[in-house]
Amino acid sequence: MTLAVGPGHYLFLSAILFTIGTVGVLTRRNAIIIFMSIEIMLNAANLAFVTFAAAIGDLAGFVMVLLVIAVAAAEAAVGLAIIVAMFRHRQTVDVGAFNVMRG
Amino acid sequence: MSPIDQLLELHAMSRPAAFAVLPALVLVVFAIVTLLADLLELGSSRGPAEGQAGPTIMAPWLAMTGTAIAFGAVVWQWLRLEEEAGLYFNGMIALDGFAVFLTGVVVAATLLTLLLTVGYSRRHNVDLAEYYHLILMAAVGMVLLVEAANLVMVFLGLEVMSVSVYILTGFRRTQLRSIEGALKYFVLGAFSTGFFVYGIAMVYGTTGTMDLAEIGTRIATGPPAPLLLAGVGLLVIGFGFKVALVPFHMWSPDVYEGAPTPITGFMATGVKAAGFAAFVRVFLSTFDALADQWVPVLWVLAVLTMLVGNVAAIRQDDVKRMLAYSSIAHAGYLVVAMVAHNALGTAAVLYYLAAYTAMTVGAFGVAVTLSGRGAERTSISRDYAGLGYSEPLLAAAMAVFMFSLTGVPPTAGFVGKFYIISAAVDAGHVPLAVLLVVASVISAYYYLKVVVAMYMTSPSSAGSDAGPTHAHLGALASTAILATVVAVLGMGIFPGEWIDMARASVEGLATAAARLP
Amino acid sequence: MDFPWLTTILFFPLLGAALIAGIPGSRKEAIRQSTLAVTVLHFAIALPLWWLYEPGGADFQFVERVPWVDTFGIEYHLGVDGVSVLLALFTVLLMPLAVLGSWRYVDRHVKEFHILMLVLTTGMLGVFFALDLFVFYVFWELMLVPMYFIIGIWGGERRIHAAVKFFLYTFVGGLLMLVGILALYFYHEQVTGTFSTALADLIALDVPGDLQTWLFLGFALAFAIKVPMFPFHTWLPDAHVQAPAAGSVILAAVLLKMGTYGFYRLAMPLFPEASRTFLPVIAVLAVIGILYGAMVALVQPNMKKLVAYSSVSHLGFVMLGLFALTTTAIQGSVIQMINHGISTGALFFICGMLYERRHTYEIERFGGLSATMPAFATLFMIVTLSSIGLPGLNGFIGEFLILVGTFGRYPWLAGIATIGVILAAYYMLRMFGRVMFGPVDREENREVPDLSVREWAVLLPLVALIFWIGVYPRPFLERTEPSVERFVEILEGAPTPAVAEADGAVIVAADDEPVEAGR
Amino acid sequence: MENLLWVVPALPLVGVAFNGLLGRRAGKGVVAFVGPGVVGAAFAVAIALFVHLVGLPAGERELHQTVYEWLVGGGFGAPVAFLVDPLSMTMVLVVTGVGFLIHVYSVGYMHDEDERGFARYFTYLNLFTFAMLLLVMADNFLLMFVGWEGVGLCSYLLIGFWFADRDNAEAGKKAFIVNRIGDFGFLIGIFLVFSTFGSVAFADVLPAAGAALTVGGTLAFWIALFLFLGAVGKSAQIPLYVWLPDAMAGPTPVSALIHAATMVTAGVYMVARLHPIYQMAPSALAIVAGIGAATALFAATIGLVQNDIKKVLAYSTISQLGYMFLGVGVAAFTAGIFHLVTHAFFKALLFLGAGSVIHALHGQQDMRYMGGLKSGMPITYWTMLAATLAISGIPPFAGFFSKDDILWRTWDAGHPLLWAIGFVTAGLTAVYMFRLFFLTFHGKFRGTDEQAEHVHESPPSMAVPLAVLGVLSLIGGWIGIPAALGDPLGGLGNAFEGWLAPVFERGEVAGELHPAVPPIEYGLMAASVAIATLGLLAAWWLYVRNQRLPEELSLRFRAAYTVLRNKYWIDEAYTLFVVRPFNALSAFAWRVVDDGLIDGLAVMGTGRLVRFGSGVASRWETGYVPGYVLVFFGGALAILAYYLLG
Repeated sequence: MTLAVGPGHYLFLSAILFTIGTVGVLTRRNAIIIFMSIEIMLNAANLAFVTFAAAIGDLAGFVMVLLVIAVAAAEAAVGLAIIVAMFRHRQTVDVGAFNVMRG
Repeated sequence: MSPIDQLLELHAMSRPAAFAVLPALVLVVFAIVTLLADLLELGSSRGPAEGQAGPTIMAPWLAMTGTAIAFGAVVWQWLRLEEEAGLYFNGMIALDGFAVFLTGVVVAATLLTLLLTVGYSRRHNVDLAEYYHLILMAAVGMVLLVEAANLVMVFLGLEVMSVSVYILTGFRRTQLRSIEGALKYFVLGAFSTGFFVYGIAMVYGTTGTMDLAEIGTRIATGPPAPLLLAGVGLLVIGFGFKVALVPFHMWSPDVYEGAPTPITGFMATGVKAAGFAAFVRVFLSTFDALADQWVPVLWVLAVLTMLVGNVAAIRQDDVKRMLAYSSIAHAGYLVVAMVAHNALGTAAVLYYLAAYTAMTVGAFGVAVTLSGRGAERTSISRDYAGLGYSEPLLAAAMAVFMFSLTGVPPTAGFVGKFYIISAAVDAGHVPLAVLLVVASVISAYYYLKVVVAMYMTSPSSAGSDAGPTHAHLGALASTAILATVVAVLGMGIFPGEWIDMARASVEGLATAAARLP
Repeated sequence: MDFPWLTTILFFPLLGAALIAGIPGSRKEAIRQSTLAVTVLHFAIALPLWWLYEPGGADFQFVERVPWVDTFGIEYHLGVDGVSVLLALFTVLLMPLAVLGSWRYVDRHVKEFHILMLVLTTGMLGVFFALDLFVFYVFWELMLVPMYFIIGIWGGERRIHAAVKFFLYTFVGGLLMLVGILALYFYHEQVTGTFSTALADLIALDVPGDLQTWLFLGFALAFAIKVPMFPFHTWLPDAHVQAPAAGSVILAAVLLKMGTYGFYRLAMPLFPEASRTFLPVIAVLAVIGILYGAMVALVQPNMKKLVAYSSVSHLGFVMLGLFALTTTAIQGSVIQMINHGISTGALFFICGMLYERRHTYEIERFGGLSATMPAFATLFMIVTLSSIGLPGLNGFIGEFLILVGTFGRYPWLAGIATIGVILAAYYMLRMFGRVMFGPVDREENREVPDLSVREWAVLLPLVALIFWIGVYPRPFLERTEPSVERFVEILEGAPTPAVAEADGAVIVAADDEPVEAGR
Repeated sequence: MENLLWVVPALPLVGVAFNGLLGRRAGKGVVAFVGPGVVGAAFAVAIALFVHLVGLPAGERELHQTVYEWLVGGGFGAPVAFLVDPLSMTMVLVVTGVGFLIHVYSVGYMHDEDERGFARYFTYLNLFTFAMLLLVMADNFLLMFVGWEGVGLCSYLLIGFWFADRDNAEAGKKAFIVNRIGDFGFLIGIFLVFSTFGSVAFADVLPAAGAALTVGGTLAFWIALFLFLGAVGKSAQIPLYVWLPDAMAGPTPVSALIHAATMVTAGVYMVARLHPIYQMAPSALAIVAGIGAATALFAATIGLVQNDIKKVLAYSTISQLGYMFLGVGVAAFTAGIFHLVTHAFFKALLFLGAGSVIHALHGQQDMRYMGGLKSGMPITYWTMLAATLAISGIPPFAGFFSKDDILWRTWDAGHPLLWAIGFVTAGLTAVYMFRLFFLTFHGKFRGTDEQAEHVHESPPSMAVPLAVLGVLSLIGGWIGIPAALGDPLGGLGNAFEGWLAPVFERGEVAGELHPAVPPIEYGLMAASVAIATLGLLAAWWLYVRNQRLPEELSLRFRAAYTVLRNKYWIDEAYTLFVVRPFNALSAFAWRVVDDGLIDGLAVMGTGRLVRFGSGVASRWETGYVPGYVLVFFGGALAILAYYLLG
């Protein structure tokens, strides 16, 4: 029995990745790990794009992946800067420690 | 035509193509120039020691000039719209009334923000060239978002805008609140981006294209696939985050409070307007055929947003936080206009965004001028007490904004609400209209609180030992506030022209019930 | 086009306000004098309407019609009928008195106060002049704002509470009306294919029953709050007690009339069928209001609150008359709107005068003032008697026409409402007696000065009107009669001969068309 | 002549304007001239009208004048228009004539007032005359109602004339409010009349009453009854009489004019004026008669034990008004009006005499501190005697003829029980009136020595009116000598009956004008003279002869005495069962319904609810990022679930 790997599998994997990322964001309090989880979510989307683009035979999906990667890099730069600034204030990267503003 | 040829043609950038993105182009150029000019400044006389970034002199002026030119470009686009309307850059950019109108709104919001921020930046030590650069870049993102005719462009515009605003939020990096705001905005923003991108993927997967018009034609045939619906849902979530719909609004009070006040105003108006532009274009035009699917969801979101936003706002004492909740509520009103799902509602969105921008920028402008050196005086009960007598003109302007936000004639806010309610009633959503009314009445309570503080209390009775608040009203900020007052009253007393413009702007957009009065 | 009387009258106060804005705030006396001059001049400009208005016709007069918001079919559309011309003239007359009445009362932020008064004038007149629903709504809300400030800035201790309550309560009704206006507007478009907010166009519509009911309820709620009808009245005592004298005067004399006027001008003619359906409900509420207002007034320790509740009672009469749907009763209601303005306005002036002297509204803090202030006592007595509807004074004219007109349709309700006449005497005379009669048992009441010239000038015109309307009401009644008849026609679908169902001689003026019985 | 009707009420109105606006500055001398002068002039005009009227044929004695259209709205219309026929002429003469005398008397009585008070007094008194003239001259219900309420107003103002005393002001207020209760009935009556007849003009309504109403019909009954409620209030009958005793707080001439001679008789006039309606409602008439009789007896019993001289007179007035209603109630309208006229003479005189006494004693009103005043004030004494004899029904004084007429008619109409009540009351009247008379003028003076020294006869301005009224109390009744007694004055006959006949001709069956005199009439007449004499003697026995006896009696019949002393506790009962519960209900409406339910629960409760919601909403806004993410995710999940599962 051969394992035929089709678009469905990739999409399934993508969904699993997305879920993993989401759960990561939901459950972790370390800013860096949260950030990494978000990267997983974006990559899940990328996987979906690639899968669809290949299935349809359309270039736009691949282009989109490139753009998402670029944007993710930009976000990473900004995100890490913010995390550094956070750490300077509180000496922690626990996002739960930052709740001066509420109500 | 091969991809290579296409690419070449793109580089050639025929005049019409450049014309289509002219405002964005101008903004980009000036954003870069702003940074470069700073290098010159650093190298010359006033550069402080240790290579620290120092206060800038030229950047605000460059930025303002650029934005003013960009606004001129928008006007030019508007005047030549009939000849030049169409799709550009391989269908990436749409030049239509809708885009030009909202480009005008976001560029105007940017210009007003710049006018307001100059004095503020000096007082709060954020007058760095990067600050102005980022404002311009955010504006570029907004313009692209407004003009986007392809989901790729939507994503790109959204991210250019968002990333710039993340940084702007945290720009007062020595302030914990500023950083905390940036953190919250960033974490939730990035999270929502994940949903948004995944949504685009789903739509792309089921329709095979990311071109908005093409998607529209493809989904018009046959029942929607589950994956497409999931995509629609994910996009609702993504946009819902950007325009702060309940329950995706949690970030906004904290972020608005933490951000530098002019930036808060910018977020509340420019970011929101651009977000709505894409939201409306995608849902009312592209997903028009799926209206039966998304209208109920947006109905619920609208009600939740209006009620939660307004109800939560009534116990706020921080004017920025109050305006944050207020801006959530106004997003709810705008969604009501979308739910109406007719041309009237779409036009109402445009008119309302213009009106809302004027009054909200104005209100934040007043808050900006009140913030002293280092201290943001934003407590309604303390800092606004007796303002009507210590700063009569400024308070009068604030009162106009508050009444306009409440929706009292003869202000722009009233006409806007009138417009939205009429769209809802016309579409048969009378219960929704009634809920909007109820929400408005609740909102009156907290807007009036500001008026009460300004006119009906005194600093001493409010228990403030700081004495009456005085404004830092430079010529620029005064101009901005005056302009918004004139706009709010002008659009309220003579709404005809504006309504006609909004109406003309939505003609290009395909909507189901294109029946306009 | 003829001279734009209404526009001139409507916006003249704003011009005045601009003028006042130019005077430095420290020159209080100059501001007061200028405002007085502006309001007197305004009255002089408006007064010709009294003669220019043709009493014979039922059509709107001095009509002005200019497109405003073209796309929506909204027009700047003004005009008056016999009812609105009287209410507007009365409003304009009241303003100089209000300025005089707050000459000493208002000493903080004098400039702002007078500017707001002038803006308020424009707002009120706009409501009376509007013949377009959008215009009506704009002015309806517009007048809220200055009044809100007047209560909130120059009011008493709990002024903020009162001002906010006033604003919110009225605002909620107004917005629901707006929804109603829009629904009607789109229905009109559905039927005729054109967009219009003109009153006449919308009245001409034949709105189906269900829709009528809902829309009527929307409008009725807005107006019922403003009237205020039981049980939507609780903002009124707060607003009245807290408002400064002039604020209370205008609130009572004009703003409350907006509610009844709204019923007369919009709610009832637009939805005649629904009006008829709800006739008994509103009539019963009106009667409850009459008795309830009177009873609650009876036990008030605070003069202004007492007068406020008396307004609830008096306006119950007006509502009862309107919903009796007979020419006689509605004529009574219309004249009673003015009468209530005069007598309650004067009562609030009087409260203000006492407050200026003694800084309290508590009835118990007075006593025996007749001895120290005889002239004041006389005028106060006349006003009190006007308020309790003594024949020969104005109050009786309205109340009697209302009751006799209602009796033909609802004998029981009219009969019960008549009890209100007894109660009015009870609570008003109780207050008058406690304030003015008895021994002067408090030192501080011994030295209060009698009326000043300024105060005479405030009260005399009102007292003159009290006698005029009481003794010779015809000039008023004949101006409103054709309009009222048209109103009844719209509501009944056919002219109704008042209450004179039975055969018998009907006394009417010699030069009037005799009303034929039993048509 | 017809066009001059307006002059009669206008003259007092001129007085009102003058005294009210200029009186204080003009000074007391001028006011003392103008105040009575205008009423005197009105009386003169009234005489002229009377002469004119007499000169007309009996059937045409009816003058109308419409001054202007007053209240016109829809189908309703009422002009200011006057009607003078024998009935209203009679009233006009009484009002202006007796009124004039009392005005003159007041000049003396009120001379201690300062300019302001003096002018105010005459302003009110002139205003009263004006209103009263409107009431009696009105030719429609509405104008009559104007006068009706107008006199009530003046009553209020004059009772509380000395307002510095809170009791006076309260008494005035009570009078007004109780009157308003009656006026409520009057108004409903007018509404019923208008809805039945489509008009409120007497000329339209009264002739049509026979056609529009059915005898004994419900409508007729209710119209009559509601109108009668007005009369009950104004004329102080059971159950609304309570204001009149308190009204004695006003200056005594006011009591004489308003609360004895004129205003309180307005109810009687009204029933007489509207007799065509009442005749369609026999059961209503029976109620009128019943209430009249009951009031007569009831008030007389209270009058027996009062010590305040004016209170005695007040209850006596209530009692006499009861007689009048008894008269009109048995459809003896002429008799009722006749008694009204004679009563105006002698009761005004009694009050003025009492005023004279009070004046002499510097405000003392308690008869226990009077006595023996006969010598000091002879004019007062003799005129009072005449009035007392008149009210007691001793021939040939005025009261005898009118009272006897009523009693006879009652009997004749077949109401022996009512007659009996009237008969007993006649006896009681003699007792309490002579009690008053003896206690005041006979025996020893029981006041302070200082008072005794100052006892003096009143000045001429007071004495002359007393004298005139004294004469009238004697001869006033001679205009209505019953046929039974023949025609002693030669040619006059029962002139009064003949005079009013055109008005009541449809009321009293034709031919009854000169009926054959049944023997029993003489018997009844004798009986009533006897019982009056008996009463006189009893009073003499008790209060002159055995002065300690009354006290012993009061001890022996302690229960009865206590009940009477406390006036059957009616005032207290009203307070307990009407006023207090109503006030409590009002307080409940305010505190519980208004403040608690409507405002507290519904209005402010909504506010509190929103505020509570605000608390909830902002508690969700924890500031805690994981929490935000969770909410976000929850929303996202809901939307996705909606799309994927729903």
